[in-house]
Amino acid sequence: MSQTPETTNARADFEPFIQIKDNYNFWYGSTQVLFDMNLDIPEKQVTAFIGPSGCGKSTLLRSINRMNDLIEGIHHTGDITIADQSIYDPSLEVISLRKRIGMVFQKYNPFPKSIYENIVFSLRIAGRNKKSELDEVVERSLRGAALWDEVKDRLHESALSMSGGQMQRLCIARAIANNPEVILMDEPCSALDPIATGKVEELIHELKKDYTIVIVTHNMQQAARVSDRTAFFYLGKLIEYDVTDNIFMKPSNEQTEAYVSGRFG
Amino acid sequence: MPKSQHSFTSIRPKGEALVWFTGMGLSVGILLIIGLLGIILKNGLSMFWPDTIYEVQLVEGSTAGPRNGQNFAGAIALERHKRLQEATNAGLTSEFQFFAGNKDAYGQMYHYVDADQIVTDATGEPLFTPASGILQLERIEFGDALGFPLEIQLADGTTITEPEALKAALFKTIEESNERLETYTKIEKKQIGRINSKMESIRLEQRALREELGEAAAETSPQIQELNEQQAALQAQYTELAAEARELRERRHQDSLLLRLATGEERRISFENITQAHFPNEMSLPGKVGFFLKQIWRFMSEAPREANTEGGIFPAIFGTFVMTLLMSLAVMPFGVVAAIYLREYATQGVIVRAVRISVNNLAGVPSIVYGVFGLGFFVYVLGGSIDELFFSHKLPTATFGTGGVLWASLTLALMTVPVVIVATEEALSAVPRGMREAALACGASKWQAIQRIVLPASAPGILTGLILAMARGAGEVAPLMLVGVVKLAPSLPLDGEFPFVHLDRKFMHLGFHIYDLAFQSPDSDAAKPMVFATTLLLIVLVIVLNLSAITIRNHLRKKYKGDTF
Amino acid sequence: MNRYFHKELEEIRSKLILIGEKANEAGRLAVEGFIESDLEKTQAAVKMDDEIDDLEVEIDRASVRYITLRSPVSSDVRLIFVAIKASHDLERAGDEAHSIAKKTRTILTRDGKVKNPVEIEKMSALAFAMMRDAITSLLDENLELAQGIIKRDKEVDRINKENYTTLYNEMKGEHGDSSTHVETILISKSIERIADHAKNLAEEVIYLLTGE
Amino acid sequence: MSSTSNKPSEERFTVARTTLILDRLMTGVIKGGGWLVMLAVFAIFAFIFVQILPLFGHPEVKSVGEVAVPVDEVAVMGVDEWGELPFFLTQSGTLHFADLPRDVESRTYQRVDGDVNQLALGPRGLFEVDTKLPEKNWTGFYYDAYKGEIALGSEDGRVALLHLDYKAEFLEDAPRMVVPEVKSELLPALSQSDAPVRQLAFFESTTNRAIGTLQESADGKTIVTLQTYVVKSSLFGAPKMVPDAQIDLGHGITDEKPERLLIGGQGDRILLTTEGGWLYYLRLQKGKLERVQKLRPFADLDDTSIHSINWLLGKQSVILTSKSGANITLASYLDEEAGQILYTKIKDFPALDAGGANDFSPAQRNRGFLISNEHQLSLRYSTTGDVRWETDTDFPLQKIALGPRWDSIFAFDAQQNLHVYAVDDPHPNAGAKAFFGKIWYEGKSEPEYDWQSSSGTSDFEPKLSIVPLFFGSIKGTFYAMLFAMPIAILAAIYVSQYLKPEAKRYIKPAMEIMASLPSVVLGFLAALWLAPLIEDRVPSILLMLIAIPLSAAMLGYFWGRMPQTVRNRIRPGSEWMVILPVVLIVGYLSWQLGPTLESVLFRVYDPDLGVKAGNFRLWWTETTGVSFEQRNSLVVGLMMGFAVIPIIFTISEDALTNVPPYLTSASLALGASRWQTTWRVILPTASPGIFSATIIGFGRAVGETMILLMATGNTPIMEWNIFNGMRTLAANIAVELPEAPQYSTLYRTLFLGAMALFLLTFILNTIAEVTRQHLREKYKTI
Repeated sequence: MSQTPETTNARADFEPFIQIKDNYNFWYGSTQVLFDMNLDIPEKQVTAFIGPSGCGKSTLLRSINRMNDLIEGIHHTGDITIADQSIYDPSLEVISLRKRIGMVFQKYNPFPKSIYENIVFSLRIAGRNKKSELDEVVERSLRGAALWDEVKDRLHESALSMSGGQMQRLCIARAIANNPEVILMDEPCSALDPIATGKVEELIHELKKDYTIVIVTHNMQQAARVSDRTAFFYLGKLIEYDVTDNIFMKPSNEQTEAYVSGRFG
Repeated sequence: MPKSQHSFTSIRPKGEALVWFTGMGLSVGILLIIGLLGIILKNGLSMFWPDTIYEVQLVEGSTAGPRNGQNFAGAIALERHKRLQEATNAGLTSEFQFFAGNKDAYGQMYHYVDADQIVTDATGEPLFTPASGILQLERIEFGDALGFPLEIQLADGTTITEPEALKAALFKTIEESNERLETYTKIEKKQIGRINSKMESIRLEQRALREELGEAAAETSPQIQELNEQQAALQAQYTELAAEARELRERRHQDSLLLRLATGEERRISFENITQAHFPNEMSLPGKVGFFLKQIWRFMSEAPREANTEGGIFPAIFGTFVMTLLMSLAVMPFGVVAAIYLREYATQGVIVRAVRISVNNLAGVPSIVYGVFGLGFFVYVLGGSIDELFFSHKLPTATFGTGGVLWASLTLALMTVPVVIVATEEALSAVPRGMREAALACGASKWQAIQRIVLPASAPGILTGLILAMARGAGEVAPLMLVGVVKLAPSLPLDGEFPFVHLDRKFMHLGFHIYDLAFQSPDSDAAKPMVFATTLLLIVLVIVLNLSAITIRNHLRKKYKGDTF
Repeated sequence: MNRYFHKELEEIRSKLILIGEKANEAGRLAVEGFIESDLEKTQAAVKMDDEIDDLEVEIDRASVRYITLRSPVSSDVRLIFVAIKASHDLERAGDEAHSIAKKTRTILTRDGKVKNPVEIEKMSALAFAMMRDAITSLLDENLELAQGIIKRDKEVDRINKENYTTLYNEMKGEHGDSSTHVETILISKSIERIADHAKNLAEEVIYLLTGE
Repeated sequence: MSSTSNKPSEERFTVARTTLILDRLMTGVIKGGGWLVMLAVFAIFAFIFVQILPLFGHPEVKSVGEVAVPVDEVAVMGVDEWGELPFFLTQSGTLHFADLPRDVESRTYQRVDGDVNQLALGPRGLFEVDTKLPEKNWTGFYYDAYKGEIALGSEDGRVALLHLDYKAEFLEDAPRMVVPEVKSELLPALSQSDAPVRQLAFFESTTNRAIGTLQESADGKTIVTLQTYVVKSSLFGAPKMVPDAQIDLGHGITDEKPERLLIGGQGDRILLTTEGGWLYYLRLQKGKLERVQKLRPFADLDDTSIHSINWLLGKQSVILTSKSGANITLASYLDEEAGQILYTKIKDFPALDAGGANDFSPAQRNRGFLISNEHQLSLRYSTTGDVRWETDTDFPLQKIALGPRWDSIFAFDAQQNLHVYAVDDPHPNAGAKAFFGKIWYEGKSEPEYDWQSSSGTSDFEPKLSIVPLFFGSIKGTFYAMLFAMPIAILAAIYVSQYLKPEAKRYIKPAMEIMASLPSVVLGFLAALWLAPLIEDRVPSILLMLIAIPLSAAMLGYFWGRMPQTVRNRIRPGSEWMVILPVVLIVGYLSWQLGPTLESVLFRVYDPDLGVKAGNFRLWWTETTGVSFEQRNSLVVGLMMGFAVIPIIFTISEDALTNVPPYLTSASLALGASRWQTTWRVILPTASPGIFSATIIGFGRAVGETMILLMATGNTPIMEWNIFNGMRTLAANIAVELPEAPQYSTLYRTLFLGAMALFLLTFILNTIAEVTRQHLREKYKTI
């Protein structure tokens, strides 16, 4: 039974798409929140980050599209690569990075605009305003987010008039509008009721055909249900990373075992 | 006590009296507002209502009326209690203030008469009979005239005395006279004004040339001669126009109306002096309402006369408008930019917190302090420098080195910038963090996120702040007194003359107009209705601005309330 | 709403049906071997039992995974439990078939032919019908059918008793080698057990469908 | 899903250059703009601060250079306004001028080439102007620099007058030239004695003239004479001064030997000092001499003798030095006990180091003066008692003259060198003492705080204490708060705790709108409507202030006694609808009953009526001894109270409403009544909020301008009397700043006032804001 992440990771039998490597460390000011991370994420699969609050899973997720840059006084060591390109490459525009990586947030946050405008936002800011293109993207994204049939007749109504689950799926549709390579999901269902949660999970399952998905969740059952691979974090350290079945049915680490079986703390 | 153990109802809640006592605070507050607004509303509107003119008969030997006479006609302006002069009868009596007009004849328009000086009717009440057929004339000089029309004498020699024809001729002549006035004003103000400004620029050119070439050389230079020719041509044009205007003037002057005053004497009034006439006691209610509305319109659209005690307040409205507009133009971008900086760009820490508190507090710094700064910095330092750099040919007459609408606007902008910053910051912070993150995650740049998501979402809040700033700016007087407001501005800050916007001009302002009318007016009784009317207008303006701000804010609260951001 | 992982449940269900079919088939082969004194059929029955055992392990594993990862509730969780129990019953039924086949093989190798098949054929027809119906009720979620199966078990029990009495009396009266009789009694008992498993299965189907 | 998602085209991930450039540009603009606005806003503070700094600065006096002026026996030295043509009057009566051209722009003198310290004389050099006076040996001199008058007394007892006027002549292609104009008059020999005139005093107005002479007769006796002249208009020609009377000033002063004399007032006030150090104040009234006062200014010194005595500008104060160098100001004031003008010491300057003054030159535009003895040259300011500048010269001083513009000092040494100093002291009358200290001004009977910045005459002494203005601000605010605080806080409690939410939706915005009423409107109403309205109705107002709260409390008390069934008729939260008409009725009744109350309680003898009658105004003046004005603090209190009520109300209400609701629920659930809940739970929790509301209201009232400008008399008095007015800092600025010349002392002093207001309100608001933030934190945690 191995304690070090390297060994657990060594089981990787795939071509990594996102790599967190070189002992990635991360600090908020003087507080270190991530310790010596090394993690390979496969393409077009769902990878779940689980762990108790404050374990660093969200921080790691937000590191992938450098959303943490918004916070003052952060710094890191190590590297993260996407398709072998470092996200910290100085020649890389962070905006461009974020265009490659869609993100869905804990609280659904549609813009106070119409459904249509929400989806085409990423195109409009890139200066793509051709009506036919936008229409196509809206339909594709809404279909992709399994929302098309529900809202196709009210595309120009305010997004805020939708139900919570619809809003979150709209956010997903917005995230895939630009056809990103990766979708990051930060507890996407924590503000939703079970039915909406089910729909979103279903959607995740659909989306993984086209996108590499990384999801942070508090809900272990959710991780078990939706993910192909699961990483368990504790106190800023990666404790175990394996295919989801192994993590939940025969974890090799006692802490993982304790956590997934609810005997934690 | 034993009883109360059995019954719930007999337990009296403690402190109910004190609850009622606190209710008194609210009641007094409400009464104060209603009372104050009511007084302004009543007094402000009554100026426009055609009052009934009464014939007043004074008791034998009384000298309280105009010209010490015993009868006169006037409207009751005020009835109030007065400390009784006789010691035997402790208490108060009534005193009437009459508006008798005819300042040219009586010396003053308002007269105070004690109730016991007036002839009473059978019940002991003072006897007032409406003066039938009395005419009220609004005049350019000497205020209103009250009297019975006797005859109209026109310039062509015709005289009209028959009452009905007289009435018709009266209104017709006034109309014609006003048309003539309009024509020659146009000639004098516009055409002659244009010639004058051309001549002035020629004169300046001449001066510049003389300085450049030297006095002697200049006289023979072709440029000067050409200028001289132009000058002569303009002079000729001027003479022609002036003659035309004079003729119209003359005609207006010659038409006249003979009026018999209630005190008995007769007076001839030239039509050039009459702006409007009405028969107050003959008017029907719809007629009175119509007159009332017309008077309100005239009040708002005309320029003041007679040391601001007559006429309208259009220049003050316009000045307030232009000043507030300029102020908004200045305050809006800067306030919003500063707020965006504080909220979106600055590193949130102790310093920004301190800056925020300071900005908040600046909103509470007395307005006069901003006025002091405006005078010291804008007018003297900035304006003085501008004058030296660009207008040195006009010195020592200051152009920007004295108060003007630009400096006033900037001063008020500075004063209200904290209001806008605070409101904008509040509006920005009300936009959920998730919105910004979502925009950024969509690949928007920081500015795109602000421009496309944050600013539109906070626009109503920013607008609220701006409206509040405008309301404060429109109602503020103290700093303006230092930086360019005047009681009577010769010309508007915006007009048809190049360069159309005259930022250096002094301007009139509703608030200062009130101050000026109330305190600097030579005839305070005559000014009082004007002050109240102006006050009413200012208050309506400020309240409308505030109400719209409150409405927008409530709307905003409703929008953000209940949703789950 | 059907979730994507419901097809995992479907897989379990189909495996359950498969194991049922196989258990029935194994039983049928074993009994036919007995009645027809066909050694090959008994061999086939024994082989089929191995497949059944593998299938049971598969079902168990899938069920545990489903419980662990999909956190099923309500009818889903009942299905899983039914699957586990039913696969167990069917595996046991398979085991019984295995046992019948072995005993038949012993009889055949010793006697060369089954001499007294008593009422085995009738009894097995009843038991296998029960088994098939139980599987059908699981397949079709047919409550009535399942409830009917429970009553039919009595008939099998009765025939088993008759068989026992017949063979016992024969054994008492007929001196000589009574091993065949004993083995025949055990075969009858196995068929009766198969019917019991069918009954169990029916009960589980009832539980699955009603939750009681 | 489109097939492109397999192989993402990089194009859709690239960022347009324009987007990046715009982002960088806007970041720059916003950061720059943000800082600019912050700076601009705080520059107000800095700018005002810079404006007031010079007030507290020290004068800068620099030696400009020297020039030899070989004139013997200089008796009087003076200088023109431009500092270009100092004159030297010798004892023989010749008048010399030294031409010292000064550049108009830079105000610097021409220098001798290669010598920084030697000034060059101009083309006119050192020249003499004929005074047209007979050649005499002059022994006594009097010089009034302000008027350019010189009186000379001769060895043979004659008196002559010289009038010296400077004119600037503008010539073509040449710098402006200062040209002296000299008129002279030898007065007829009127003195009884032809003894040499030792001392001389002179006064002249358009109507009269007075010449005081102090002669030393051969027998050693001192004769002091006052010769008066009056104007006689003759039929032909200009009016002429003719001798009127001759008065022996020494009459009655037998034991003392007169030494110096000065004439002031209208030529009727004579100050005479004696060798023993006594100062006699004599007054000429209708030709009669009256000895008003005899005092010994240096009584506390060993040597009490007076070494020098000279008028200060305005001739109300005299500057004295003793033999030892002690230096004081004596000023006249109206002694209320004595009922007449007396002299007293108002200032004590630091003593001169080496004995009494040998020359003196008063400033011609303020209360400063230049004083010297042998080696000490000192520039002093009488109002503040301040030594502006002082130096020990390394040359023996003979004569000194202060530039009329307070910009130069001329010192003539015994070696006949004229030393010139440039003075840069724009605000001699400023300083902490002038603004904040009690100062004994001329004409006042005691040191006091006073504000009186200007008057019609140029020799007026400005009084620039901002203490009375500060007092005024505080006084107005105090009365406003007295009225506003109870109403606002009570209303806030009621609205936040009891009022029904439906009503609150309308009442709160109404109160907020009240806050936005322009103060000019309130000021105008206060002055033209409220002030005349309540002028005669003070008892009504007093009655209201008592009756309305009382009736509301009683209403509540009796309502609480009612049975529950009755009480149920009014839903909680609607009480105010019952109180409203009650307040209205009680208010009206109080208004009507006021006069009756007045005639019962405030009976006083009314001089207009000649009998005793109810008259509160007279009663107040008579009872308290302080005045009653129409525009008084009561009016201000009511109207400004009205202006601050909404502020206090809004903030208090917010603080009270934001108390977490479960505290209320908990209290009510424990069986507390709603008042108990308010009193024991809500108020203690929210009290910091109410405190900060009060502070903010206070800050607003302190800075309020228009109401106070309009509704008070704007007199800077320091009395708490509610029935008179005040002048506040803010109103003072509004009144005086438009008239104050740029960078004058007054201008800067008004900026000082603005600074005081700024700091006061800023500090108050900061306290309030910090308190509120703490409260917010508290609400978050509990």
